[in-house]
Amino acid sequence: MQVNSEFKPKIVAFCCNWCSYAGADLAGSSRLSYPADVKIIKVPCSCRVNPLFVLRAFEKGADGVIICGCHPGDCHYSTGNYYARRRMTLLFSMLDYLGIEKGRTRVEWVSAAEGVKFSTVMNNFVSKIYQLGENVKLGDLRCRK
Amino acid sequence: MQEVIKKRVKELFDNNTIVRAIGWENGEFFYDHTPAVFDSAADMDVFVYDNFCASNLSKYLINHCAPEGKTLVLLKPCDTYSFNQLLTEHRINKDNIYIIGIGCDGMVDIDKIRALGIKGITKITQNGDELVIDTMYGEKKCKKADVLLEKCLSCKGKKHMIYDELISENEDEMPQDASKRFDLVNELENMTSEERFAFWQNELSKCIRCNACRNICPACSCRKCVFDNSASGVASKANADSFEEKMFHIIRAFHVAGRCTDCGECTRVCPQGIPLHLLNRKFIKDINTLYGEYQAGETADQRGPLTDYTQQDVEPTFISDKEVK
Amino acid sequence: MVHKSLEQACLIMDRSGVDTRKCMMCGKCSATCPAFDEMDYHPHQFVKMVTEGDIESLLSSKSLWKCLSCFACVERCPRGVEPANVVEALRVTLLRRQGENYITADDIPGLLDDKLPQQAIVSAFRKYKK
Amino acid sequence: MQKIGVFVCWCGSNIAATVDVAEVVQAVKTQPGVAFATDYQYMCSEAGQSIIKNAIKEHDLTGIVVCSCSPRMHEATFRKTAQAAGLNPYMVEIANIREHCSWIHKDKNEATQKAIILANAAVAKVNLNAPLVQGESSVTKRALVIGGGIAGIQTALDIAEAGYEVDIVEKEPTIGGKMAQLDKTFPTLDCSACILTPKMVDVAANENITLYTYSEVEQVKGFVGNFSVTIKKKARYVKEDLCTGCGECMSKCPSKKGKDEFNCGLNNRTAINIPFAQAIPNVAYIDAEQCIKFKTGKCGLCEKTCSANAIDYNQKDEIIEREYGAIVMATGYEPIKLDKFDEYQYSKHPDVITSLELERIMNAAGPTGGTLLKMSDKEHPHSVTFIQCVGSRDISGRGKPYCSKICCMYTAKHAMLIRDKYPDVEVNVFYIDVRTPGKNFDEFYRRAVEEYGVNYIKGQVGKVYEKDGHLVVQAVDLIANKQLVLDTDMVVLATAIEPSKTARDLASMLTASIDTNDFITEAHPKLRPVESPTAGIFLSGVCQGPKDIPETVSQAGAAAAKVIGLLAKDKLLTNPCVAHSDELLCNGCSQCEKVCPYGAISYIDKEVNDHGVRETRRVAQVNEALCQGCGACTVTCPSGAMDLKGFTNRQIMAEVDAICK
Amino acid sequence: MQKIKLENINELLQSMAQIGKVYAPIEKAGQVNYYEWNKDAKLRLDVLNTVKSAKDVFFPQTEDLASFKTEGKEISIQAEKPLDEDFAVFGVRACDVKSFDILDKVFIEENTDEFYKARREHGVVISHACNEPEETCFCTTFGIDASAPKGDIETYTVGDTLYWLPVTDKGKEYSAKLGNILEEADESQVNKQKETIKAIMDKLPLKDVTTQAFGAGKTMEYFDRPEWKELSEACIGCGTCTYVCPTCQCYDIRDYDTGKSIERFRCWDSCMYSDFTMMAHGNPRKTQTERFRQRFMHKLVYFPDNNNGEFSCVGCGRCVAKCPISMNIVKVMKALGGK
Repeated sequence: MQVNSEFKPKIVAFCCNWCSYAGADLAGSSRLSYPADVKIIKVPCSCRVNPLFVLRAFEKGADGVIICGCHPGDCHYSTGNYYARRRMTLLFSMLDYLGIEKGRTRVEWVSAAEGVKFSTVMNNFVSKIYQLGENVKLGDLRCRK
Repeated sequence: MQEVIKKRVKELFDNNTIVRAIGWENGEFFYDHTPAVFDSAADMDVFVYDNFCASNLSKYLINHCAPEGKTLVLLKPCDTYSFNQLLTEHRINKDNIYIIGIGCDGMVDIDKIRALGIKGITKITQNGDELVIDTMYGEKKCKKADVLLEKCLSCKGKKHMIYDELISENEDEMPQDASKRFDLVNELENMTSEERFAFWQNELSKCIRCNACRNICPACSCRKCVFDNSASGVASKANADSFEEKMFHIIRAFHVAGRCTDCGECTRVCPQGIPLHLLNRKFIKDINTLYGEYQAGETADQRGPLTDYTQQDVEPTFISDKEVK
Repeated sequence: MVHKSLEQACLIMDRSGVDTRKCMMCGKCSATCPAFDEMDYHPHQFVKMVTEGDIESLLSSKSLWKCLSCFACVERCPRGVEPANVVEALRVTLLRRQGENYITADDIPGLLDDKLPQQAIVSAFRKYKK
Repeated sequence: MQKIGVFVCWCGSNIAATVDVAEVVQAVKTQPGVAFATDYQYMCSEAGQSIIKNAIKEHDLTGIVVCSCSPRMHEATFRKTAQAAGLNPYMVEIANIREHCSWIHKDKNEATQKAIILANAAVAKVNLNAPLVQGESSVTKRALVIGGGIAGIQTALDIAEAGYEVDIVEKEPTIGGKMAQLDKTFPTLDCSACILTPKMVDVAANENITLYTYSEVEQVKGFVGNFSVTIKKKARYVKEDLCTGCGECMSKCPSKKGKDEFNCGLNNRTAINIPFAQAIPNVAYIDAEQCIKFKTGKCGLCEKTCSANAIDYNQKDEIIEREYGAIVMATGYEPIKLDKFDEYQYSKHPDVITSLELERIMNAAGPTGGTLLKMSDKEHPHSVTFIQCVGSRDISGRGKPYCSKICCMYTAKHAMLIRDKYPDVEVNVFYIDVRTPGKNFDEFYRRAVEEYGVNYIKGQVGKVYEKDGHLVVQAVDLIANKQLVLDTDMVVLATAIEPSKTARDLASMLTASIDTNDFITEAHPKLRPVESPTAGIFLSGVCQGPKDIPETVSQAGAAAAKVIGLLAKDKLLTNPCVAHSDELLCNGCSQCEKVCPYGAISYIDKEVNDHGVRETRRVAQVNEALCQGCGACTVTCPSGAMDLKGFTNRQIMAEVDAICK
Repeated sequence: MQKIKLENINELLQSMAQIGKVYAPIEKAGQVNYYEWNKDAKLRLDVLNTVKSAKDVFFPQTEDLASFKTEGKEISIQAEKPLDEDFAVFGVRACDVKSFDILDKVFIEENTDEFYKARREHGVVISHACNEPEETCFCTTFGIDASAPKGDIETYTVGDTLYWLPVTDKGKEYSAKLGNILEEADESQVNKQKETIKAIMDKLPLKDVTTQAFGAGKTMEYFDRPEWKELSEACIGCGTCTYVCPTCQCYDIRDYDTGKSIERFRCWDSCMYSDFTMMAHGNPRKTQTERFRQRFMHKLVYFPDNNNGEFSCVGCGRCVAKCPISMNIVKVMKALGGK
């Protein structure tokens, strides 16, 4: 895979308010760095993430989308991440089926105490996206003009 | 069969059990039957039931189950799944509906007969498992099994899931080999990611966004589709870029995931011959393997797999980290 | 506890369809076992030994052939461990190994006694020699 | 179009050292909708807040974005600031440029560019924000406790003590529950009745407490602060206000074949009955199935005997409807049925008993008057064998997968009591593990071994059988690696406990979630252990999970404290970031209802006017007092009818768009 | 008249492609539509009806109109320019050729649509006669002769040979640029073929469908007919008939936000859709019956009203073949026009 040194990926991270967003805060206060390509959007719960949002991000030019929520069993709303888990599993499987690179989407469970994990997860995800390069299969060409 | 049904429906009109009936009526040719609403026993004269009644009538009931008198509907076995799913979702009211479950031994695809090189067809009669085809150029024959509609190739069996009465001769016939149902999905899954992308790009780029797949689909019963709703922020009317048809078809498949009964109407009506059912069937296959066998519409009031969960469900990383082909 | 052979342990778990790690060492299998006193290793020990990968000791144990396969342990195990199935898997494992059989030709004279039908000896020899 | 103000905080050097705040200000100024932008050293300081307030007033801002630390730090602060300046607090968005930007990046240019994008995303979101108002709902100052065992009693007493009215619904004719059946309690060995009965009397005497015994909850409607509950008070055929509890009727009653439930069916009772001497209310009831008057129409002896004229054969079930602000589940437990454990002979041999039955046998008010006797021949036993974990920790399907938690301790208690009273009796306890976490618990167990000579044998019992007229126990001693075959006179089974059968139905009425074992799920396993995820529903005692008496009482108190906290409020402020259904788009398909963890969604048939088309439709309605704003429903809704205020589809997509620009 | 062996048709197309883009019936994933030809394309001159009609070439399903570039709060507008290069559309059947006349009335005659007009001016229409009309064909109803299509250049397939006849000046000019790839031929074969086709057309089942009952001035006669309800009862409100129709000309104008600019484009719309001509109070035609009536009244009455009696249908039969529920203009005409 050719790695374009000019390539600056756009990565959208949906983080649930109660665990993962706080995990990202902890990563920040612990000064655990991860690439600036990652931009976080706060949602109340991973179950708030509509597959439409994921596709929308790709449409508008994102190169990777990652969704972070509380660990299964620890959801602030008790069951939200269980639904998110099924939805995203099926969505990712469908994207794979359509021939979209699997590595562009990911779900990770990060608790409020896991600053280190948050940073590791983001570092790994970003390096994966660098490997995959620009998202050409799922974007709207008009946004790339 | 047609005459038995006609007689029975007329009886039900005559004894005031029903005030209207939904069935099929004769078209211009022998194969272009139109779904029709009959308002009286006399209307039923043009009723038809043969190898070309593929339309799934269950969705019409959304607009025809108002309380002023019962509506009769003729449902083939596969249509009853859609009916149950609509019941589950409170889109229809069984109290105002009278179902005659009618037998079916598969519906015929006129295009497949034409593809055999048979032209100028004027009439088709069935003789056992053989079709006798009268054409402008003499009589031709073919096996019915060779010219069935795509949706009939993975028949769920001849048993009706719900009915008030049955007019059927093959109710006990078992479904065909269910393992074949996912053959095409498997085939796609076994391709490389690039091949799959090329396949779908090629198919979906034909899409003209006529919305026939959506509007015929009994699961797509939204009063207003998000793609038609300018306030939703995702409305779109045409494929102005290769992305848009993907967005539309992925989201449509996702919205019906766990609700799609695999009735195959989407593929049947697509004017561009896009195998849309392969999207729905992929979700069905994944649901079956990941969350346990589930058939939408088998009974009413089932809890769909996407409104359910177990604590031990597989993680999405199961997909993301699967070996890349 | 040092695991002697995890690989072997997995093989037996696979073969028996039993996850021995579910065992909580309550001993109900041994308490139930009608052949307990005949055995050098007892049912609860089988299970523990499989978990630890100590398969070789089991394969050369007398107990392996003392189990009556009455399935009382299977019936009563609160953890669904099914010790009798473990025994069966161990037996099969042994049978599948050529040349490491329980009976060798040299053992036979010593085993002979007047009450034992010769036919049984011959057939046992055939069966366990392969 | 909004007029948005953007306020970029330096956070001293925390942000400003890595992010060029001036550049951020310049960049956001070019964004559509941004009417004002500035930076300041500490936005959260009073001076910083006045900059915001002044800008709001001066520039007529309709929304603000503060680029600063995490919203978890100061979102509340800035919302108050906005409110003080007359702006709706929900017109505030925070761009987290400290934790998510300056603190993790080193390259100033990179961090600045990211900060600009985060600010732009927040601007894009605020552009679509709408003012939100916290809803208010009233609170009915009365609580309902379902279940009158020690958990329910303690919760009710604590609530009543705080001055609130509380009702107890108990399905049995008396309160007291399981604790009333116990003889002694561990680890202090004090008499259970002696510590429980004063509490029961307190309940009866407390003016704030209303008791509905022999009653069941039929229906629950409403939501936190405003529950409406239908209670069925079953006919006792005895007027509660007249009966004095003298017991004359019981001595005359000729029907003596009913199993005495209070004594676990070990003896019989009369058809008209008071379960035990200290019952509250101390009022008789008639078991119509046993009563000769009901069966044949003849008899009527009790009516003739009753000097208080309390008997009323024509009494009917009574339906009571009451309003409550909070509901406490205290439905307790039952020992499991042992029909799947044939190997222990429980159903075949009268001398194989459960621990609860032993409690009754040891109790002075029990069937043997407190003397340890074999139930088969009423002879003194010389050897008693205890078997632990009968049905607990069992994943074979015959029992329960969990540890019942109380058995180790009560068995130690029983063993000790027997050895104390009857030193001639040999006591063997077969155990898998002895679990004694608790104050003075392990010491208690060791005393049983060391001072009272109880034999603890590690290993399970394989089977119990009868041979030559006595019981034989076949077991294993795992330490000695020996199989044991022991003669014994009595076998006592430490039977697993399970939630009361009523819990499941009640939970569905209350829309409280329940786990696979029928225990009611708590809102958070660590941080909210006495609340159900459904607001206004609280958990007390074993209905939430196995626990002993001290734990139950502390949880009961905790639940009471939560209830008092709720009832003390005059109004409940609801989270304004709740789901909302657009009735013109709603299909009424019920999918959202299925994923709502709070039961906040219901359906009504409503006449709508859809651009001139008038029709009655089934549409979803969100109860804003119940909705917690998770958003599960919004994704389930295919038509997009369901949206989440404060996190609408459009707002989130605007953020996505801004980030992907 | 000129000719070329069909086996050499790729050479012809190659030469044509050197003059300008060539659009032709090309098969992709099992379906034939008009796509730009290249040497790897699978030409299907034998297929009677493409799925989308040839109108897609002159009036494409989507077409960019303007771009609004945004730079902070600044907006600059860039209008798209009409097409400025010659192209040819090859293999157009008689019915589709006729449809261009109908579209011209809408897009050129009164208010001129510059985008459409530029395409018409730059496009050479190369028609192709129908050797095997199908049972769904009823072009004769509208006076169209499938055996002799109009166009700038007429072409005919007879046996293994394609005959080529430039008719208009534009056609002749275009042919001249092709050099000598085509050889001269006489018309006898073609004339014989025409007779054969006419004989087949006389046998077609829909040959008797007539427009006599319809036309200008009949709004009141048909508007309130009870048949509309029955006919439309099964209509699912999709846009298939509209999008495969060579004469439907309605479009919607939409904006797309790319983040850096707003792209304004138009795309086909369908009067069958519930969101067609949406206004603040909703769709002016609230029921599917009204929408259904609109489509057929437009083709059979309103359009003739405004265009000297010309119907807005060419009898290509695409809607007859493609309607998911097999309802179509033929059934409507028979039901309303008396049998």
